Amino acid sequence: MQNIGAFGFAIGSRLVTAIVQLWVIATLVFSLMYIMPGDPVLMLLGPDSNPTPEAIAATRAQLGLDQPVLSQYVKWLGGAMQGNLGTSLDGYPVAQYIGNGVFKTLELAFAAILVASLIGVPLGIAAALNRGRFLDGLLTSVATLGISVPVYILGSLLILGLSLKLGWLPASGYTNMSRSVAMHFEKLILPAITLGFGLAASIARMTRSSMLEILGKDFVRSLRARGMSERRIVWRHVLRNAAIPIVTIIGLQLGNLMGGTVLVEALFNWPGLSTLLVTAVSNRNYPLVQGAILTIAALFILINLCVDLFYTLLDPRIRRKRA
Amino acid sequence: MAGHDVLKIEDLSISFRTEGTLRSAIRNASLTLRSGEILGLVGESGSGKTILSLAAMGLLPPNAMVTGGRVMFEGTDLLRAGASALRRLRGKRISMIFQDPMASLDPIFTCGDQIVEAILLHEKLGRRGATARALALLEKVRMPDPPRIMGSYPHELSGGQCQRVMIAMAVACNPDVIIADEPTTALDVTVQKQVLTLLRELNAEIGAAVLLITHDLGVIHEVADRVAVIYHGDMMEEARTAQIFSAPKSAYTRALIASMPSMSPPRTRLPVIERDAKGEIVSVVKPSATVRAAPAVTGGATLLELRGLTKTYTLQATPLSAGREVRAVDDVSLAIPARSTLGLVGESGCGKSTLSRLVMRLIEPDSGDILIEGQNLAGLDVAAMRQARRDMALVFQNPYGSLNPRETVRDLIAAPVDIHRGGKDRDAIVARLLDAVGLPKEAAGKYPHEFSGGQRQRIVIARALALQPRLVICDEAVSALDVSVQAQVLNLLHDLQAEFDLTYLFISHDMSVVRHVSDSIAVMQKGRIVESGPAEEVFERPRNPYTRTLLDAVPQVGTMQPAAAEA
Amino acid sequence: MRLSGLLRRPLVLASLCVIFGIVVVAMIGPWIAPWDPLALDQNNVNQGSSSAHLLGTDEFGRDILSRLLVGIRPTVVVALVSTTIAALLGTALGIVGGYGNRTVGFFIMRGVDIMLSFPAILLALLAVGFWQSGVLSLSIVIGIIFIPQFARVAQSATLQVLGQEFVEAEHAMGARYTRVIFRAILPNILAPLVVQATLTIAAAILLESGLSFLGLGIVPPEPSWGQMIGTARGYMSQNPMYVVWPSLCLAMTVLAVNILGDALRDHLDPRLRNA
Amino acid sequence: EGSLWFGLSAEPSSLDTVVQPGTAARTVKLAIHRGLVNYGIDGKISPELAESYEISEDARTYTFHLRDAKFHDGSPVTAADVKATFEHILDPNGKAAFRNELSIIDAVETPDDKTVVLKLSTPSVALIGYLALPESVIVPAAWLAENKDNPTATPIGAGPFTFGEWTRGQEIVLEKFDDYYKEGKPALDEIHFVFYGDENTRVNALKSGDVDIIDYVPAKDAEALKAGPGTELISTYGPFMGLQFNTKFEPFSKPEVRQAIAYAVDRSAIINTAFNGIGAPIWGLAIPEGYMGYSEAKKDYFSHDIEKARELMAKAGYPDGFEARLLASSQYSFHQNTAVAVQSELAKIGIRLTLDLPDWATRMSKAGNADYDFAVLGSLGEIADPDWLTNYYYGGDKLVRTNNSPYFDDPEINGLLDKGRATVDPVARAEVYDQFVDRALELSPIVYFMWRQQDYAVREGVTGFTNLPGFLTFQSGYSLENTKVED
Ligand SMILES: Nc1ncnc2c1ncn2[C@@H]1O[C@H](COP(=O)(O)OP(=O)(O)OP(=O)(O)O)[C@@H](O)[C@H]1O
Ligand SMILES: Nc1ncnc2c1ncn2[C@@H]1O[C@H](COP(=O)(O)OP(=O)(O)OP(=O)(O)O)[C@@H](O)[C@H]1O
Ligand SMILES: [Mg+2]
Ligand SMILES: [Mg+2]
Repeated sequence: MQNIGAFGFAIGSRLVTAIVQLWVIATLVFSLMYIMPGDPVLMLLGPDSNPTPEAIAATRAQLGLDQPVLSQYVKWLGGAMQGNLGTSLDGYPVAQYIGNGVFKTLELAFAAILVASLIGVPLGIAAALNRGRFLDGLLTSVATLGISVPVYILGSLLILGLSLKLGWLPASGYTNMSRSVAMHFEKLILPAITLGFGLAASIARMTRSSMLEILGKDFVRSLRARGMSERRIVWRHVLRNAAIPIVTIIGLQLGNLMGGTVLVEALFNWPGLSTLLVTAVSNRNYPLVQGAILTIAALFILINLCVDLFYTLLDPRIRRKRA
Repeated sequence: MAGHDVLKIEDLSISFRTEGTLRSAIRNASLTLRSGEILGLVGESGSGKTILSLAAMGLLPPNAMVTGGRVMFEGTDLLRAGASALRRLRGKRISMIFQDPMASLDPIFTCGDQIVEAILLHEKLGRRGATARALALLEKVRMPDPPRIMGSYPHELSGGQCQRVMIAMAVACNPDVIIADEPTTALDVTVQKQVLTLLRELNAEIGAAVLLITHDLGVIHEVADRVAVIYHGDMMEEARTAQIFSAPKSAYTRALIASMPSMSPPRTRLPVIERDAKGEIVSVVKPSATVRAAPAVTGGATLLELRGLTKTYTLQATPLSAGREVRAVDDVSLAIPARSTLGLVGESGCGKSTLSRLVMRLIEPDSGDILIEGQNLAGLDVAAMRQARRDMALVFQNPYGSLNPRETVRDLIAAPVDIHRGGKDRDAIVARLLDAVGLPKEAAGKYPHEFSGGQRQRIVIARALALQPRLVICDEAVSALDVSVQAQVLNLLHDLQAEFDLTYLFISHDMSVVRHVSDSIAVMQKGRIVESGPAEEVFERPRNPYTRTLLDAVPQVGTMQPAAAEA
Repeated sequence: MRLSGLLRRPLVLASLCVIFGIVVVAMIGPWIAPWDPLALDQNNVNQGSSSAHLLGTDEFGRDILSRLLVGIRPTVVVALVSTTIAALLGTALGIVGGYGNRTVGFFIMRGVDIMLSFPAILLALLAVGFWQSGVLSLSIVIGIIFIPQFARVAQSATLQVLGQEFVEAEHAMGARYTRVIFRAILPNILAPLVVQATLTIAAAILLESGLSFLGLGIVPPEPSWGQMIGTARGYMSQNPMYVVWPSLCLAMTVLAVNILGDALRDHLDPRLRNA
Repeated sequence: EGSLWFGLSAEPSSLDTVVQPGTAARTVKLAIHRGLVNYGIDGKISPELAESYEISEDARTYTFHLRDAKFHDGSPVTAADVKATFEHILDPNGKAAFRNELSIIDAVETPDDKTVVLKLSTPSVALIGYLALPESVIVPAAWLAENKDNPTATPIGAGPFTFGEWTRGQEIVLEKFDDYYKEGKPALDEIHFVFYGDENTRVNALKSGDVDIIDYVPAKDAEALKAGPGTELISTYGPFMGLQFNTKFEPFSKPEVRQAIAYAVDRSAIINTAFNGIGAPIWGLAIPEGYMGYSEAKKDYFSHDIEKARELMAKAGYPDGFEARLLASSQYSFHQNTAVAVQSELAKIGIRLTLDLPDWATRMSKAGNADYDFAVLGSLGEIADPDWLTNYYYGGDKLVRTNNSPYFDDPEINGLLDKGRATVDPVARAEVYDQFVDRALELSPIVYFMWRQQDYAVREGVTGFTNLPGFLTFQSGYSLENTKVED
């Protein structure tokens, strides 16, 4: 019981830290946005429409942007502490935007990571087991392609082939599960593969390296001496021992997917957080930027927390060091 | 009693690829293992025993090459057998107990998981059945509190406990052939006896053949039916045990028997094996290079004093499971006079290694004081502690683990010199130390994985002695060494003590070695010191029942075979 | 020499040649380019390969080959400088975060979390606001973006190494922290770091193209590979080879770097050296 | 029949009727709302909620006769609603984009439920053009009273479609309004406006059938979509590209320098590179053919003439050229590419350019602060009436605007623009604008390069969608009431 308490305490303190982290991020973002060039009101009123100074001033006042930065900040922070992310410049609650985007982002991210891990880990293992041989070179080359081919080229090719030429899959968009489940998943496939392929390459490289590290250890020899099959040795023992760097990189990628998939979201018109963020930034929709970044950061921190917990599950020696 | 031939090694030759050249490790070795017998394999450290047995399992390291010969098991040549054929044999028909138990266990699975997995690989018992069998096995190897061991990770066990886990796994499936590579190095004599009995039983019950690799001639003498002797990769001879001891044929064997510590009176120089001027292998007692007389045991100032040292570990199988407390060191108080040697003996898992770590403050004691010349280490800050460690050295029980795999032996041995003396004279010091522990000069450029178990142990010893620290803690420091190299190392320790006033805390389960080196003895059981006193007194007139049991269990060879000493 | 063993492997040798070639071209590119990389030719836009333009022309009728040759320099500078910044600082943070005092380590890693979750686009925008856009500021921004990734990789690997006994042995000898870091930890966490570095090189070049739409990056019309790839995206249907050439160059470079990285990684592992 | 999937180039930042946040919002607005009048598919003023209207002789009184139309909430469109709408637009603290232009409305009188009379403070014939804009649509007075300051209120209009649902970041759904005042319209049951920010994706979505129609067809894909199969292009020349100059300081305060640039830049270089060969060069002012002010004679006032350009440069005192900063934006490739082409062209007369290519918001705020030497301009006139020129050329008290050349203030031009607006007689009015053109070319505060082709693309089977001609292209959402999808 007492240990569950200690474990809970560890998580609890991380969560408290997370709140502090989010506050730091929020403050940073807040101050950054007031140094950044560009005028939110101009973007809101439509820069092409030559808004009158009165209209600009009126809008500014209405949005509270004419107040001192500090009081804006305090007001925003007050709201945020009550879970209210404020109002987007167009009047909608930021939370509504975020709520719309966040699940789509998570869905795509997890699908992509799944694809990436399913491809990357076996590739990395195969390369490690065949180190220095032809297969290793081949897999390295494939992985390199995956890393260096920009996502939109791969994505465009997939769209061209699977969608425009063969018509197997829809080219873009998002369909709500409530409208059509099949359609929903059909539309998930291409973006997930596109994202996953590049990530798979990194995972494969890290897996290869990490596997090699472990394959040289003495205990692998004793596993063999016990008559264990290579497959079991590799998947159960070596991979588990090699998992920390792999989990690290997967965690990093997953985190990056929270806000860094602009290109793929654009390519497939996936209405996720990245697009939301980029649009908000380009419109200087500060409350929305603020909210999007906080959400992304919160997800990121959560992922990192999970990864850190995972370390201690994976390696009891780390647990002891930290206990 | 002799059964049919199960495992035949025929004309086996093995070489290592190093830096583009081939170095021969084993030349034309032949051995036959018969069912129901124990074949002892003895030989110098680094002579190729481990490599030979790995070859028999088809598990040679990647840079080893078989240049000739066969290993026949039931009509198949294991060196050429396919992967799946080998897999079916390994563990089930032929199993192996590895020399370095710590390094041979998967660090991230609990021991229980690993034993159960080993059983389930070959037997259809179901998890529950396998767990029951695992517990029974642990019981058999005299493991205290088997359920706790099952739930512990390897790093949470003592050296001897790990070794017993390995043994349990090796015998789990009642194999036909057991290759035991130094299976008892970390076990105290009572447990050792138990393990040997277990092997014997398997011998008798299912006709298992055992290849027992050990440097402990006492063990060989007690349990082996036949003995093979290997020297520098060449098989020297193979004969019945009695014959080997009474009438050894090869010069090496004669020298080996002559070098046993139990042959010599305590605290004298031990004979080592060398080639004399004519190239003959002989056992000689070389005089010490130093002129100072042996130290006086009594009257010296106290160098190390421990007061009420206590350490408790908390065990957790998963971060969420309930913790269990293990009191590894319980209110230990000890004093070692300067220039003397304290032999610390005790049951495996009684807390000896923990104690040595506590003295170095590698782990923090729960309570108690560590006084070195009156200075309490327990209160020192990081910088002061760092300074204090210049005068202390610890030879880890697990030599391979304590060697950085990415450094060459030169850098490893020179580490203390680099740390405390800015690397002054490092090459000269390394060369001298290598020579002193009997390693060739070329060893300096190699990496730890290229060495045999005994060689690694010598690297660690060399490193500990690099700066002649005031206090040296040897945790089973000579357990993997054959008698000759052991003698060389013990002589070295002795000489250094005389020359530089070193003080030793010498942890060992080998009573003859302890007897030989110690001025005083402390006996430990379950984390407590149960008896301590001057060496003769403890050995001659043990007061504590546990001490008596220990002494009774020592395999006797010297006294039974006085003739051997004359050879 | 030990390294000579590496050079005997043909693939490694080939990779070295590629890298060497790239470095040479980065230095002399402008002199060997057959055309002025900035010269527009409105009558020859988006042409395929021809004898005049070996690799064809871009949307302004500029010679793609010449732009590739001249574009190497900023590309190489961005890749190298940013990866170096990220690797050095990130690794340092990661090791201290894993090995340092618990409080310090905790704060460092939580700081890294913050950096990680701070979107690149904002950082980049900010940089545009503060600095002249250009190769160096771009490299620094990209370097900063990749620091936390290195930090996390380094930290996790450090934690794992710390669980091993040889680190304890160093402590027992009274080694200073610097020695433990440089002798015990660093060599043993180098493998994932080398991999991470080779990944970062490619990612940095691609990120450069991603940031150019914010006006941070190599200012047009000056060429760089990332920017060429980014622009060519819009012309994939008209002039498919336009995107292929710079991507191919990038892939070749990354492949060479990866093979070298692998070789280095394997070489650093003494157990694999003679196997 | 059925639903139309419309791939929209952006998500409207607001559906507030009185602001003008861009084309996407206008398209949606024109599906929901109608004004007293709107621009019809032929580009002429089409009476909508007003069955008919009269403009008085002195151009100071507009009288509108409302038809029997209903708002989506079922209430009839009455004079009171019109009055409330205009009051909202004219609210000095409001956000109305065209308040300035409409502020000449002195009073809105409602003699009866079906009649609205607008009294102007100054005569203007151009007002009807501004009344036809999507920003002047009529909303219910009751709705206004309640929702004036609520940007998230469900829009209610009298247009062909009712507002259904807006999934933020994804799509807006509109549904057919059964009580629309035009018999048999609209044909569609629903419209899904799906936001496709990326142009390539938008094109792919059309090709793959994910959507039925897209706006802002990128130039490089126009050819392919036109050729089909399965797709059709609906194009018009709408917006123009050009340069605006900061006339506060030298060298661009000198008309000679601006003219030199007009001579120096080969228009085809821009069209061929930045616009994939699609577009029509402008060698004079950007007045579409058929618009008042268009003159066959002045159409090719400039020509590609480096010599002439050099002469003008020498005359201005810059025989060796100068260095300058050209502002454009990297966010839109055609802006950036135009800048690159201009840079290369101007190098030929010794003008050495540094390109400033920030993102769009920064570009706009720089424009708003006149923080540039000169800038790439891509825009169009708001209305089909020549009064659109005011926005680009008028001086007055606000000299820095998005679309003018900052600090350009010529009394003669100001006078002509004022006069043109107040002249009711078309012949006399045309005369005024002829004079304007002469003066504008002479001073060239803005140099034009080309007409940009503005395309919609539809899938086969989509009919009735019209790309409104000329400047009105961005109001093509009007024709959604006629649009049909087959199958
Ligand atoms: N991987 C390797 N690479 C190169 N040489 C090796 C390797 N492994 C062992 N050797 C060398 O082969 C020889 C035989 O080693 P082996 O491990 O068989 O010795 P051993 O008889 O078991 O010694 P010990 O009693 O010390 O364990 C040693 O000299 C050792 O240095
Ligand atoms: N890190 C740890 N966590 C939990 N328990 C531990 C840990 N290390 C050791 N123990 C337990 O503490 C006890 C003492 O271990 P220690 O290693 O000191 O024994 P030892 O006397 O050196 O035994 P041996 O002779 O077998 O090496 C053992 O029961 C062991 O299981
Ligand atoms: Mg051995
Ligand atoms: Mg121990």
